[in-house]
Parts: sequence; C-alpha cells; structure tokens
Amino acid sequence: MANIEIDKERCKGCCLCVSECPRGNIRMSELLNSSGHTCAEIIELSECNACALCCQICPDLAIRIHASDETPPGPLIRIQETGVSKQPSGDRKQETPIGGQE
Amino acid sequence: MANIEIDKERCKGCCLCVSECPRGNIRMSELLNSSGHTCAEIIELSECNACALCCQICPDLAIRIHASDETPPGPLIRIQETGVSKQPSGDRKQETPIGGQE
Amino acid sequence: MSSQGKILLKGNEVMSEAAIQAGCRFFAGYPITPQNEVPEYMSKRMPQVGGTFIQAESEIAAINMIFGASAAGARCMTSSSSPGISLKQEGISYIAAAQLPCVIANMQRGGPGLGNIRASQADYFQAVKGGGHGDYRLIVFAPSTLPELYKLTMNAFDYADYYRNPVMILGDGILGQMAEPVEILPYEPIVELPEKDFVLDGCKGRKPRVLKTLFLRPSMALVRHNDLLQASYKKITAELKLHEETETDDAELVIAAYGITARIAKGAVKIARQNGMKVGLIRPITLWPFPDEPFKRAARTADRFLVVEMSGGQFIEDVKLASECKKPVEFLGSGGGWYPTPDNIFEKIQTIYETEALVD
Amino acid sequence: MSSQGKILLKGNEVMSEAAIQAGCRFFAGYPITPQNEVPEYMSKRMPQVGGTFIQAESEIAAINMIFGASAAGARCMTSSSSPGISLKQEGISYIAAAQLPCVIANMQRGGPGLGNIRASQADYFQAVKGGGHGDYRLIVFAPSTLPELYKLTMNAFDYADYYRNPVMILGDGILGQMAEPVEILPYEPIVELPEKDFVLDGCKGRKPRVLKTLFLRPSMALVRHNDLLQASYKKITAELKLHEETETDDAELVIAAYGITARIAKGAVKIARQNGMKVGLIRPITLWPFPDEPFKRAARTADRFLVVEMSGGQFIEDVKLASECKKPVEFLGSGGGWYPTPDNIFEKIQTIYETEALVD
Amino acid sequence: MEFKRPTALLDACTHYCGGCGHGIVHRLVAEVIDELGIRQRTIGTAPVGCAVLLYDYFNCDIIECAHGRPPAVATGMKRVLPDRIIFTYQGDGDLAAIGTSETIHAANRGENITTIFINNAIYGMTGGQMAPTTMIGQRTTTTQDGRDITSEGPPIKVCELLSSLDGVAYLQRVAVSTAKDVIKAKKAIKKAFVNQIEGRGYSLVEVLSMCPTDWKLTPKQAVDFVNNEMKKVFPLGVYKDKK
Amino acid sequence: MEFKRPTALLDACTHYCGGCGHGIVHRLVAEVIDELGIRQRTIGTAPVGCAVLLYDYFNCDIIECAHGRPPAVATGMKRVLPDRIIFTYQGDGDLAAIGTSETIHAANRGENITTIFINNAIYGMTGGQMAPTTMIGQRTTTTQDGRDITSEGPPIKVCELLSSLDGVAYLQRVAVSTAKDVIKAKKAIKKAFVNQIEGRGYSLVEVLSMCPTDWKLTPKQAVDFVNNEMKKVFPLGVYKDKK
Amino acid sequence: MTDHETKIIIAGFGGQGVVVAGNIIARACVIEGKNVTGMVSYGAEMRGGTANATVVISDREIAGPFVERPDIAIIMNQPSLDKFEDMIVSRGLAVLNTSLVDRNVQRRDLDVAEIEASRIAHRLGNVRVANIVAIGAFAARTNLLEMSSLARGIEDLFKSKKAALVDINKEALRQGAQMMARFKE
Amino acid sequence: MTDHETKIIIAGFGGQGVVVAGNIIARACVIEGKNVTGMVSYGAEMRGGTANATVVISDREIAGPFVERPDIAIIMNQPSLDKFEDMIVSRGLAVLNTSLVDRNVQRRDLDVAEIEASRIAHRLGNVRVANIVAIGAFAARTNLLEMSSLARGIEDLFKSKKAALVDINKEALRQGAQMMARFKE
Ligand SMILES: Cc1ncc(C[n+]2csc(CCOP(=O)(O)OP(=O)(O)O)c2C)c(N)n1
Ligand SMILES: Cc1ncc(C[n+]2csc(CCOP(=O)(O)OP(=O)(O)O)c2C)c(N)n1
Ligand code: SF4
Ligand code: SF4
Ligand code: SF4
Ligand code: SF4
Ligand code: SF4
Ligand code: SF4
Ligand SMILES: [Mg+2]
Ligand SMILES: [Mg+2]
Repeated sequence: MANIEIDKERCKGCCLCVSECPRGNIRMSELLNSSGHTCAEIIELSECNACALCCQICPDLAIRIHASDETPPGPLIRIQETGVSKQPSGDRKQETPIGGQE
Repeated sequence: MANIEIDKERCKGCCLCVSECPRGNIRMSELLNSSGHTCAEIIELSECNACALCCQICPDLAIRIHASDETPPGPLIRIQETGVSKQPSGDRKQETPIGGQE
Repeated sequence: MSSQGKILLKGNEVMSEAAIQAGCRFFAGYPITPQNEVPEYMSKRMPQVGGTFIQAESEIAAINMIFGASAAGARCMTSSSSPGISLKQEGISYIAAAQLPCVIANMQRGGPGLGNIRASQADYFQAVKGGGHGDYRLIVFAPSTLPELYKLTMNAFDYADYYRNPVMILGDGILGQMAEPVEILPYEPIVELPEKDFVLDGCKGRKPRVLKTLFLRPSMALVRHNDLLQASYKKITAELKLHEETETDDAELVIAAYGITARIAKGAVKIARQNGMKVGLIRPITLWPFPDEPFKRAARTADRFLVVEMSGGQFIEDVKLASECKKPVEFLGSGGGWYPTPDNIFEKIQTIYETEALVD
Repeated sequence: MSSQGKILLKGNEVMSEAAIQAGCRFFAGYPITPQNEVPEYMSKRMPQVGGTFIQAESEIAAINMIFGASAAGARCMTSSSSPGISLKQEGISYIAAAQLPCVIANMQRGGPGLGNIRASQADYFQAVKGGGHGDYRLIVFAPSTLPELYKLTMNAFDYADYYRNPVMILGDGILGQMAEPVEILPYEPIVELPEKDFVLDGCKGRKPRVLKTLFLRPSMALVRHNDLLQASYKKITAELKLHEETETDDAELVIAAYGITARIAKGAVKIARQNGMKVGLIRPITLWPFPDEPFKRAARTADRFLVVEMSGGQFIEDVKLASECKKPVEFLGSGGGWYPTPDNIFEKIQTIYETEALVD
Repeated sequence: MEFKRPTALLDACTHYCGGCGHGIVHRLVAEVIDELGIRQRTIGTAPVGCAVLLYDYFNCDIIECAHGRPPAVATGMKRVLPDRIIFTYQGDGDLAAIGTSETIHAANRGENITTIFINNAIYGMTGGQMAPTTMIGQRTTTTQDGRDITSEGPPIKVCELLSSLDGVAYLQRVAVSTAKDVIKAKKAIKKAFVNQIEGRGYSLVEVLSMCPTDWKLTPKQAVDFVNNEMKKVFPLGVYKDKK
Repeated sequence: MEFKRPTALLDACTHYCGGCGHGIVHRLVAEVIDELGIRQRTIGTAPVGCAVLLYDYFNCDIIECAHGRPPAVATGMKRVLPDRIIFTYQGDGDLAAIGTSETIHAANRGENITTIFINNAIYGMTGGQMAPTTMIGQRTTTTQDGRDITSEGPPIKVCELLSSLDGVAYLQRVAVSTAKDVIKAKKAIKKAFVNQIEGRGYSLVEVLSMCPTDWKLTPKQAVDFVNNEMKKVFPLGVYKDKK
Repeated sequence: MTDHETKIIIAGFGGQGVVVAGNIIARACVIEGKNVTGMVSYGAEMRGGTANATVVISDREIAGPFVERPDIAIIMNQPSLDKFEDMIVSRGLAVLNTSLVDRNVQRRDLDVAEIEASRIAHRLGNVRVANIVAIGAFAARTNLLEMSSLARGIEDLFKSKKAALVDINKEALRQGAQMMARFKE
Repeated sequence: MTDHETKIIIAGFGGQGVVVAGNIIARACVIEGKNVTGMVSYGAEMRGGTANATVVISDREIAGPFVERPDIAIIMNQPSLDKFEDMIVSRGLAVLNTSLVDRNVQRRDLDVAEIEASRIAHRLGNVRVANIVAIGAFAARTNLLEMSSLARGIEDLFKSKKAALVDINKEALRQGAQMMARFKE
C-alpha cells in the first residue's frame, strides 16, 4: 500500500490526475473543499503503485507520496458535504470576474 | 561617342565610379566644386561605351547618359580651381561634427 | 432594453460604441485591465462597420498605428490604462507635434509601477501637463457619468478633427467598469468639420505631401512650428473650456473634483446642503484647457476650496493656479486605488467647518 | 591640463566621469543626440573600472536594465534625450514605485516629436510632475555649469541611495555639448549612505526578498504603499531644496530661471545692474523638490517676476505656485530650440521697465 | 518512491485556476533549483501575466518586472551579479508580444540566463485575448470568430524564431499536458539551468501549457487541446543546443 | 542607352556623405516606382536615421515616423488605404534594434507592405555607434576595441531571423557595393513592390550598404568592406519567396 | 447613505455567477425605468477567492457606484458571509445560500433570508443557476423589482449567446421566489 | 556683449577641422588659466553644409556659450563667409582661408587677415591641417593666446590617439603664424 495522499484543501478539482492514473485509481469525490472545489480522491490505497504520474500532472501539488517510514502530515482542515455533485471546477471561470485581472 | 556627363555640382568625389568603369575612363579631377568636393571627370568621352556601370554605382546621380538625340542640360554652375589636389571627400567626415546628428 | 431606449452597458462599451457611432473606423490597442472591454468590443464591432481592429503587439505599436491611420485620413482611436499610456508617451508627442487628430483613452488604474487594478486619477499630470517630451497639449475630457462618456467620446472625434489635435478621454477603472443605462443616440457633429487637407493618400492630382515632426533647417524652423502649435493651443483655450457648477452661487466652501470623483462629490454636496452647510462644486469637464474662470469667480465669493481627487495631489495645482492662490485649498485624496464616498467627503467637510470659522 | 588641474571636457563627458568617480558601475543607454558622448565615454571607461556598459536595443530596454542592475545593488545610470526619455516613462514609474536608486540624465532637445537637436527645456513637466503614471516623484537636479554638473552628478548617486529614489539630471543639449575646464575632484559621499537592505543577490543567510510594485491584497495595500512613498517625498521636500540667489535683496524684478538659462540670465542681471536696474535672479538647483521659500520671500520684496525658460511655459507654473501668485509673472521663452542671450533677456527687462512703473 | 513539495516552493496555495499549467511548471522549476542546490543564489523574475504572483510561491529572491521586460531586467542583474543564477518566467504575451525586442536581443547577446516561456496561446491574466501564439481559428475575446491568418497572421513560433540567432545556446519546446511530457519538461528545464551554471549563454524552454479558463474548456479538454492541436502547430523538440 | 533621374526622385542634392549607399538605394526605389507607375499612389515612410530627410528627395507622399516604428505606422496606413502602396525605408538601428518588435510583428501579420532595409552595420546618423548588425571586431564609437561577441553578441541577421515567420512573403539580401550588385538590388526591390501590388504580403529587401563616414574608411575602402567582410557574414540571396 | 438609494452586493466564488446576477438585477431596473449602476468590486481578488458584484438602485441621480455598506447582501458562500456580514447596514437584508454556508448569521439586527440555492439549482440540473435562485428569493423577499422584469432581464441577457439557458434560468428564478414565498407563509 | 568676453567662431565645411580648431584654442585657454567655454553650433546642419565651432574666452565668469556676434571669425570656406560676414561685431577680426574663399570681405569695419591656409596645408602634405594654419594666423594677429599654449594644446589633443599628427600640426601652427607675421612686417 502506497503512502499516497491527496490534500483536499489544495485540490482544485481539475480531474487531470483522474485520467493520468494508469490504474484508474483516482476519482472525483462528492466533496467540496472550503474554497468550493470538488476534490479528487484515491479509490483504493492498496491499488496504488506509487508511480507518481498523478503527482506529475497535478498543477497544485495536492498529491503527496511519503516515504513509507514517514507519517503523513496532520488531518485536513475542513471538508463540507453538500448535495452538489461532482463538478469539475475548470468550468467555474467560464464567467470571468470582470476586472479581476492585471 | 556616348552622350555622358558628370554633373560636377552633384559629385561628392567618392571615386566609386572610377573603380567601376570597365574602361578606366573616369578619374578624379583637380577641381573642387562649390561644396568643397573634388569631382570625377570622364577622361575621354569617345572611350565611353555607355554601359552605365558608373551611373549604377554613383550614390549621387551625378552621372547622366542622354539619348543621343537629346541635348545635354545647361552648363555647370561654378567650379573653383585651387591648388588642393585630389582628395576623396569620403574622408572629410573623419571628424564628425559633434551634435550634427539626430 | 427599456422603454426609454436605454440599454445597460459598461463604461468601456459605452465609449467604444460612441466611437463607432462617431465614425471611428480604426482602432489599435493592447489588452490591459481595466479597459479590456474596449479592444474586445472593437474586435467585434469594427468588422461589422467595415473598420479595422488591430490587437497591436504593444502599446507603442498601437499608438504608432494610430499615427499612420490618422495620417491616412481615418477617424481612429486607441485606449489603454496607466502603464500602457506611459508607453505611448513618445508616440503621443509625435502625434501632437504632427497635429494629427485622434482619440486616446486612459482608463486610469492604481500606480505607480504595476500598482493594481483599482481606479485612480494619478495620471492627471501626465495627461494635462504632458508626459511626453516637448511643449504640446492634449485636449483632455473627463466624463463623470456614462451618458456623458458617450457624448464626450463623440465630441472628442469632432474636436480632434476641428483643432487637428489629439484628444484624451481621461477615465478611470470605475468609469470603465461600471454599468449604467445609456441611450445610444445617433451621431451629430458638434462643430463644422474642416477638410482634411493633410491626409497622405498618394499624390494623385496634387503635390506630394510630407507629414513630419522634424524641423532642422533653418535653425528657427522648429521654433516657428512651436509658435504654430502654441497659437493653436491658445485658440483651443479660448474656445473649449467646459465645466459644470453645482450650488456655487452662495457657497462658502467649493469642492473641486473631476470625473467619477466629482460625481461622488455631488452626493457629498447634497448631504452638506441637507445639513445646512453652504457647499458647492466645480467640476471641470475639460481638464485641458482648464476652465479657470469659475475658479476665479468662486475665489471671490467662497472662503475656501476643497480638492478631492484619487491621487496624492495633482489636480490641486491647477485649482490653485486657476484661483490664483486667492483662497486656501484643502485636500482630500490619495493614490493607489483609494475611492472617496459621499460620506467621507462629507466628513472632511465637517472637519473643515469645525476647525475653521469659514465666515469671518 | 592646466596648472590648476582642470581639464577641458564636454558636459556629457563631465557627467560620465563624475558618475564613474561616484562609483557608478553599470550604465545602459541607447544613442541619441545630443547625449551620445555619454554612452561613448561609458563604453570606454566602464571596462577600465570593472563596470558594465551595455548599449541596449532601445531606451526601454535600457531603463529596465537599470531596474535590474539597481535591484542587484549596483550604482547605475542611464541617459538619453527627450524622445528617448519619453520611452522610459513606464520604466521610471516602476523604478520610483520600487524605490530603487538610480540616476537618469535627460539632455533635452527640441520637441515635440522628433523636433530637432538644439537644446531645450521643454521636458520640465515630464521631469518634475511625472511623465509616467501614478503619484511618484523624481529628485530633479538642474546644473548650470560644468563644474556644477560634475558635482551634482556625484551627489545624485548619493541622494538616490540615501532616499531610495531615482534622481534625474535635467540638462540640455547645450550643457551636454559645451566644453569647459573642469577639475576632476575625487568623490566624497555627501550624506551618510544607508545599507542597501533591499538588494536581491540570492537569499543566502537571509529570507528571500521580493521587489515588486504590484500591491493587490488587501485592497488598500497600494494606498499604504503610496502613503509610504508620499512620506518619503515629504522628507525629501523638507531636506533637499537647493537654489542659488543673485542680487535678490533689493531687487524690484526677480528673474527665475534654471539650468543653462539661469547662467545666461546671470549675464542679463549684470547688464541690468550696470544700467542701474534692480534686477535679481533665483535659480532653483533642485527642480523637485522645488525651492519655494526664496520665491515666497521675493514675492514680499520684489514687484514682479520674470521667468525665462527654453520652453513655451512650464517652469512658470511652479514659480507662480511657489510665489503664491502674489506678484505678476512675466515670461520670456519658447520651445523648439530657441536660446536666450543676456542681451535679449536684458531687452525684455527694459520692456518691462518701460511698460510698467515697477516701483509705485 | 516519494513525492513532495520542493523546498524552493513555499507552502502556499496558488491563485491559478484548476487545471492551469503554471502550477506544474512552478513545481518543475522549484525541483530543478532544489536538485542543483542553487536556491540561495537564484533570483527569479516575475512577469506581468497570470504568473505575476510568482513571488508568493517561490522560496528565493524574486523581482517583479514591467510587462515584457524581464530579459532586460535579468540582463541588468546578471551583469552585476555574474555568479548568481537568474531566470525569467514569461508568458507568451510577455515574451512574444510586448517583449519581443527584449527577448530577441537578450537571446542574441547570449546573456547567460535561463528563460522559462509559458506558451498557453492566450493572454491569461487579462481575461483571454489573442496572444501572438494563439492558433489559427482559435476563439479569444479579441478574435471572437477565431484568429484569422489574413488579418492577425499565423501564430509566432518562438523556438523557431530564436533558432536563427547565433547568440542563443539552447532552445527546447516541451509540454505539461501529460505526465510523461511533464517529466521531459523537467529535464529540459534542468538543462537550461545547468547551461547557465556552466556559462553557456541564453537558454530558453518553451512550455506548451493549459489555460482552461480562457480557452473556455474543462481542464481535461484543455489537456486534449494541447495534445491534439497545439503540438501539431508547435512541434516539441530541441531547436538548438550549442556545444 | 540612356540614364537619367527618375521622376519619383526630386531634383535635389542629398545630404548624404560621399560614397554613402543611401543615395544609390533611393534611386533604385524611385526607379522601381517609376517603372511600376505607382508614384501617385505610393506613400513612403521616413525612418529616424540618416535617411530621415527622405522626404526632401522622394517625389511622393512621405510620412516621417518615430525611431523604429515605421512598420506600425505603415500598418495603420495600409489598413486604412489598402489600395495604396506603402513602403518603409529603415536603417539597421531603426529596424533591428529599437524597432525589432514592430518589424517582427508587421512581418508576421503579413502586412502587405514593402520594407527596404539598409544594413550599414552602424548607427550612421548619431555618429557611428554599434548597430545590431555591426560585425564582430568592428570598431564603433561604443565598441572602441571592436564588437566583442561575449558582451555584445553576434550581429543579427535579419533575413535569417524573419525567414522562420510563416507570415512573411519575401526576403532577399542584396548589396550596393558594385554596379552589378546594384542592378540585382533593383530587381529585388522591384519584386518587393510587385508583391505588394499583387497582395502577397510582407516583403523585405535587406541592402548591404556603405557608411564610409562612420566606418572611418574612404568610399573605396567602404565598398571593399562590404564586398570582402559583410557579404561573408551576411550572405546575399533570397531567404524566402512564398508563392 | 444618500437617501432613496438601495445598495446591493452579490458575493460568492468566482464562477458562481455573481456578475450575471448583478447584471440581471440591473437590467430589471432599466426595464422598470429606475436609475441604476452596476459594478464589479475587483479590488483584492484576482483569480479564485471571492468575487462580488454591486448594484445601486435609485429614483434619483446616483452619486457613486460603490457599495461600502450594502442594504442587501446576497451571500453565495461561506467566505463571503465572513467578509460581508459586518458591512451590511443595520436592518439590512442578508440572502444566504445555505447550501454553501455552514454557520448562522451572527448579527441580530439583520433580516435573514435563507435559501438552499445550490441544492435547488443542482436539482434543476445545473448547479450554476444557484445565483438566479438566490435572485428569485431576494426579489420575493423585497418586492423591490417585479418578477417579470427580472424574467425579461434573463431573456435579454441570454437570448443572444446562450438561448438554451433562458428556460432553466427562468425556472430557477421562479423556484427561488416560490421558496421564499413559502417561507413567508 | 558682456564685457571682457572674446567670442570666436571657426566655420567651414564639415571635415575641415573646425571642431578641432575650437578645441585647441580652448585648451590653450585652459593652459593659460583663462575661463573658456567651447561649443559646436549644430543648429541647422546635419551632414554636409557648414560646421562651426565657437569659443568664448574671458577673465570672468562666462554667461553663456553662445556666439551670436563673434569678435573673431575664422572662415575656412566661401559659404561660411557668406553666412557669417554680417554677424561679426564692428571692428572685429575675420581670418580668411583664401584658398577656399573666392571673394573679398565686403564690410569696411572689419579687420581682415587673409591666409592661404589650405594651400599651405597642402604643401605641408596634409590638406586637413589647414585649420591649424588658420589658428596660427589668428594667434599671430591677435596675441590673445601664447603660441606655446596652442602648441601644448595640440600636443594634449593628439598625443593619446594620433601622436603621429603632433608634428605636422605644430608645423602648421608655426607656418600660419609666420605667414601672418610676415604680412605684418
Ligand atoms: C504595459 C502593460 N501592458 C499591458 C498590461 C496588461 N497585461 C497584464 S498581463 C498581460 C498579458 C498576459 O498574457 P501572458 O503574458 O501570455 O501571460 P499569461 O497570463 O497567459 O500567463 C497583459 C497584456 C500591463 N500590465 N502592462
Ligand atoms: C527614440 C529615439 N531614440 C534614439 C534616437 C536617436 N537616433 C537617431 S538615428 C538613430 C540610429 C540610426 O541608425 P540606423 O537606423 O542604422 O540608420 P542609419 O543612420 O545608419 O542609416 C538613433 C539611435 C531617436 N531619434 N529617437
Ligand atoms: S501514484 Fe500512480 S497508481 Fe498511484 S494513484 Fe497516482 S497515478 Fe495512480
Ligand atoms: S490533479 Fe490535483 S488539483 Fe487536479 S483534481 Fe487531481 S489532485 Fe485535484
Ligand atoms: S558608362 Fe561605362 S564606359 Fe562610360 S564612363 Fe561609365 S562606366 Fe565607363
Ligand atoms: S560616383 Fe558619383 S559622386 Fe562618386 S565620384 Fe563618381 S560621379 Fe562623383
Ligand atoms: S487564466 Fe489561464 S493561465 Fe491564468 S491562472 Fe487561469 S488557467 Fe492559468
Ligand atoms: S553617416 Fe554613413 S549612412 Fe549616414 S550619410 Fe554618412 S555615409 Fe551615409
Ligand atoms: Mg499566455
Ligand atoms: Mg545603420
């Protein structure tokens, strides 16, 4: 079992890791994190071969693999459950906040 | 005999025509024109084959070849004879007038 | 659309549509917040009206495209915001020197440097005194509402042609970004437009023309050209000063503000009057030429001025000069994206009333 | 070389050598007349002293190289003339915003546009009010002789470091091109120099540093940064005003002039005094901060001012503001390469005396 | 196998949109800095563009530059501090539009600096206008019917353009649209830094990168756009490697 | 055989130094304008450089531009007046230093204009400073010991640089240092104008040209310098000819 | 503070459609012949973080487009509540998207309208119409604007680009209003 | 006009060394401890045409470097004579390079020193030292500066770059002066 972990507060729900995992071992959860993103989650920790391809593609360094002797860092901050289902947040900027730009 | 003519008031004495003439038929005269340039002159009109190579290289359009039925334009303006001998005026700007520049 | 034929548009769109209506057929610009709606709007509208939109590779290229397009006879425009306008300064000096008509919009943002994208009025000196080199002047319009932005933009093209002088629309991020209902009125020239006898379009049927800003020979040629420019500036100064006055007749305290700030200051005047304070407002509509008469007048009747500007203090100098330093001038302002509200202007008014016996 | 250790140098060379003496070790510039001797001199001298000379691909690149070199801790300088300085405006605004020390020379020429290569003082507003965007200030020195140019250039580096503010040497084509005997005195810091704790040279042994001009968060961050800048400007204003006065004590008419024009005006003062006219001269040495006290003083004792400048009238505004519009201000000036002589200043003085009863 | 945040990157959450390529490239640059042990003598330049807040993420000295001018700023710094490592990180608007001149001349002078060039075919920060690298037919807010070759010209290929300059040491185009590409991209970035350490001159790595937001695509679609469209127009590979 | 002043050239004595290449190129452009019968619909741009007074010599409409900006100005004009013939005439400082960006982008947009590019390896007008095209070892007033490749980089080769841009229609490098070269140069210039008439897009002719004054050579030596030195570094030929 | 002005702020994540919401409210005002200015407060935010739109409505001339102290705040998520709760004027209205807000309003002097906007939108098949649900709730609670004007505002906005979205948005508006009405009863 | 100032103009073609001439005169002044300013009047001229250098010498502070009305004009060619003849102050001195001037001075109120500077220079083997010949003549005629100072000025100027030129220039100076002296006798 790989010492892999997705930091849900860092995840922006882009799904890139999902398609990158050669084992199909990542999915988008039903969770929104405190910034409103749906989060990726490892389906089956034991299935992970620690190939780190998901880590390579993750734009937000949300996926960590620890050396097996290392303990993973503290618990996640706050995950809020809602009725809102899986929603890739890449979409969420379809409407660009006017002016929020240089 | 080619209807060739060097406009001495236009000539800036660069000598380029001299080296370009396949017949060696141009030389620098002993004359300074009113702008202080020594001028090129045709050595022997009858020697010119009207190849116009001199015209091609002349940066100042000082050499004209007329159609044989055309009369050449009026006389030159003022040539002043001095004791100063042939002096290619390309040199004359070795000392750049300071500031006379954009 | 409402029954009054008004539509809701952002300031940047209002300005763009006004330009199109006024016959602007060439726009070159480079993206920068908070004016991005201008190139975006133009990129869509220009092809529809047979005009040209170019997203230039830089602000410098854009202003020089304007130089070319104006010389070729087109009504033309560029727009940007503070850092981009700084980059255009050389080009602006050339355009003014060549007396080419065009419209330049600056939707000011916070500075200096990259600053931020909040609105600001800290490019006043640059616009009004000349950020480029040499003695030149831009006609500078400072609209304070979107309907006025619409109208002044149209007028800008006319005055540019009429005086053969670039006109700047000095707006800010708020004016560009806010949305208000505006009526898209048809264009009517505000002055009789002269023939464009400077246009370079090939010398068919006439002598070749030269458009230049270099005057080398004789040595006084450039002085003479400057005399010509100064004469033109004198004429503009005599003819074009625009301003609006609010309740200045009996005012003890006269607020001076322009653009969006003036609009906010109007709110403060209202509050002050409700509180029995005799406060008025002078709002220059042209920042150059500067409407000095109302300030001279007010300097005789009022006790004090209060300048409000979204900058560390630039416009204040022209207020002092226009009023001939006759009365004290208080200041409320800051650069960097500070916005006044009617309330904090009113607070300032109260402080002034408290600390100074206004009527002595 | 003379017995007094003076050597004959052109103004541009004097300024360059002063920079080298003051420890300037990075120069980036782009050719433009009438300041070409500066890059030329620097290209030769910099390698000799282990410094860097770069002929940049443009004025914009040059000013941004200065931004980098200053951030890296070098004493650095760029120079240009009017159109080139216009191109640097964005960069100057960034440097001022980042509070990076550096020296920028403008050897002004005739404008606007390409203009000509005669001397001019028509970039006054640009230098003093800020041709770039935002509320920033340059310290502006206006030397009027070559020995003074030598000294002020050295001082410029010190004040730039001391105040962490760019300093502009506002010269002109005459000052740059004229040759005079100058003594190459050794460099002595004029103020105690602070440690450069802003330098980016790798974070070894310290926390990483950031040099930036963007202040997005929180929304008032940029306002606070502007407050900081304004506080610095206030300090400079309190400490650094420099001027020279000539025969103002009993003067009825006080000439105001700066730079080379002031030097010429001094000749006119002499003539006037010989003719029994009580004429004096105030010459600001710093154009920003502007030395207003002498003008305030003169406004009490004199009857009238005469501003002489090689422009259509820019410096005149500061004279009016400094003297609080208390006395009439006459004007002699023109842009585009017009030069005054002591004689024609004196003529103007005569006209003033004739048409106005100065002492009433 | 272990995978963790490089020390050259601060432990901060970025402001980038989900699926944005900037985050990946940040990590790669930081990993390279870590691996080469140069963090304490590295100075980065932040561009004007979505990466303007670079300084909030990198754990080294950072100077934020005017739009398009990082190569000039880096030149100034490097000449003053020749033994420090200077990198510029620039978008396509920054490097190939307003900064064209600075890029070409710094490259041609052979300034011994490293440039990371993010080609996302768009002006990200300003909300999606055409970039010099926008593809033919690509819709942006200033090419609403797609970029038209007759009025806007074709996309500029920076590696190809710079490859004619004798002063340039190293040019490679990579992508970050697949994990494999990411691994390759890192190698190229490392080489570009090593070149500088060894004094070889100007090295540039062009990174094809996703901007789902302004492309108006989901992150997955954005990745596909890079893989299926951009790589065709901007072929990956080494364009110059001067020994 | 007849040889006379083209009508597109005014009967004026130029301000150029003796042996300067500008005069030759002026004549060639004027002859081409005459031959194509386009004088009355041609608008030329004058650069800032020794050719700034172009307008005193050409018998057609001329607009004088800010240093480096002729391509932008020409773009503005051509878009407004697509049926007029617009040419820019630019020095190497103008085109390849301060105007690099404008050149590259006008070229890449495929603006339908004609550029005559005078490469004289120096800043003529300002008195002989290094140009982007100055040769290695060449002494100028700002490279008094000769241009040094390590600090100044190698000369920029404009035709080579632009040839990677898909938007460009035609690029040729010619010289005016021998009569034969002059004759070839004219053909290239003519082609560059014909391209515009036929709407093919951006055409540029680079002309290796003499600046005896700032090279501090006699005109004869200057011609030799072009023939023996410059042609080696800047090979003549067609660099692009898009059909 | 200037009398007769109603100041509204709509705040949420970028992408929650706060700008569209502001736009629709402003359009409804135009339709009703009211003076209105709309504005996106883009001060601190770039990408991510909260975005907010403000609308000022009045029968008279409007002084400025700023809303420092809103009369009405439509709060689409938790961070926006944290940020704006204190700014609302006393006796003002807070419309809360309770789907994404996990605490109650602390202040006692506010009128609070709670609506599970995101959940309702999700049920409607597009979570992104939560903004319109919230507008519906706001409209029903305040009677400041006619539902019909808002509906026309929706039509005007979407008809050109995304006609397909008109219906679902109108339905969202209706359900938001209805939900509010139900609470009222 | 300011008293005690001597204003000199040296005018000729570009390339006739007028700038060098001005430079040497100014150096001589420095050597003699006089106040001096030198300037190239570059107003109208670019390439070609006339170039001119001006020098102002004084025992006091010098007001400006301009010479509108020279006390002394060293005229190296015909166009310069045409241009400057009228500007010279009454009783001023005109030094004429008669080799390249083909008419006499018209004014009656001038002191005129004629010297075939170009021819003499030509005989010396380098026509470009005509400027120095003219300076020699000027110096001999005015006694404003010591010959030795001018010679040292020449040394200073050329020693660094073109040491080879020192001798011929010194000889040109000598011959110019001698020629003047001869006329005087
Ligand atoms: C002088 C200037 N012009 C324009 C801008 C506005 N601006 C900010 S970022 C940007 C473009 C960003 O695009 P790019 O460089 O491709 O970076 P990205 O955001 O795509 O990563 C522009 C035009 C500015 N800040 N300064
Ligand atoms: C903005 C600006 N920068 C610099 C100059 C000064 N300048 C005039 S011409 C020139 C360079 C001329 O060189 P080039 O373009 O090669 O033309 P050439 O004279 O060699 O024909 C320069 C730098 C200027 N006029 N404007
Ligand atoms: S490490 Fe490899 S196997 Fe494990 S989750 Fe990531 S991609 Fe899948
Ligand atoms: S790639 Fe990273 S940010 Fe994207 S969904 Fe996966 S874990 Fe989240
Ligand atoms: S036309 Fe030919 S032969 Fe005649 S002079 Fe000229 S080059 Fe010589
Ligand atoms: S080429 Fe022309 S200018 Fe030169 S010497 Fe011959 S005729 Fe005279
Ligand atoms: S706008 Fe594009 S480039 Fe910018 S952060 Fe978002 S996805 Fe990345
Ligand atoms: S300086 Fe050079 S380019 Fe300029 S005119 Fe003289 S020879 Fe020609
Ligand atoms: Mg981009
Ligand atoms: Mg050149």
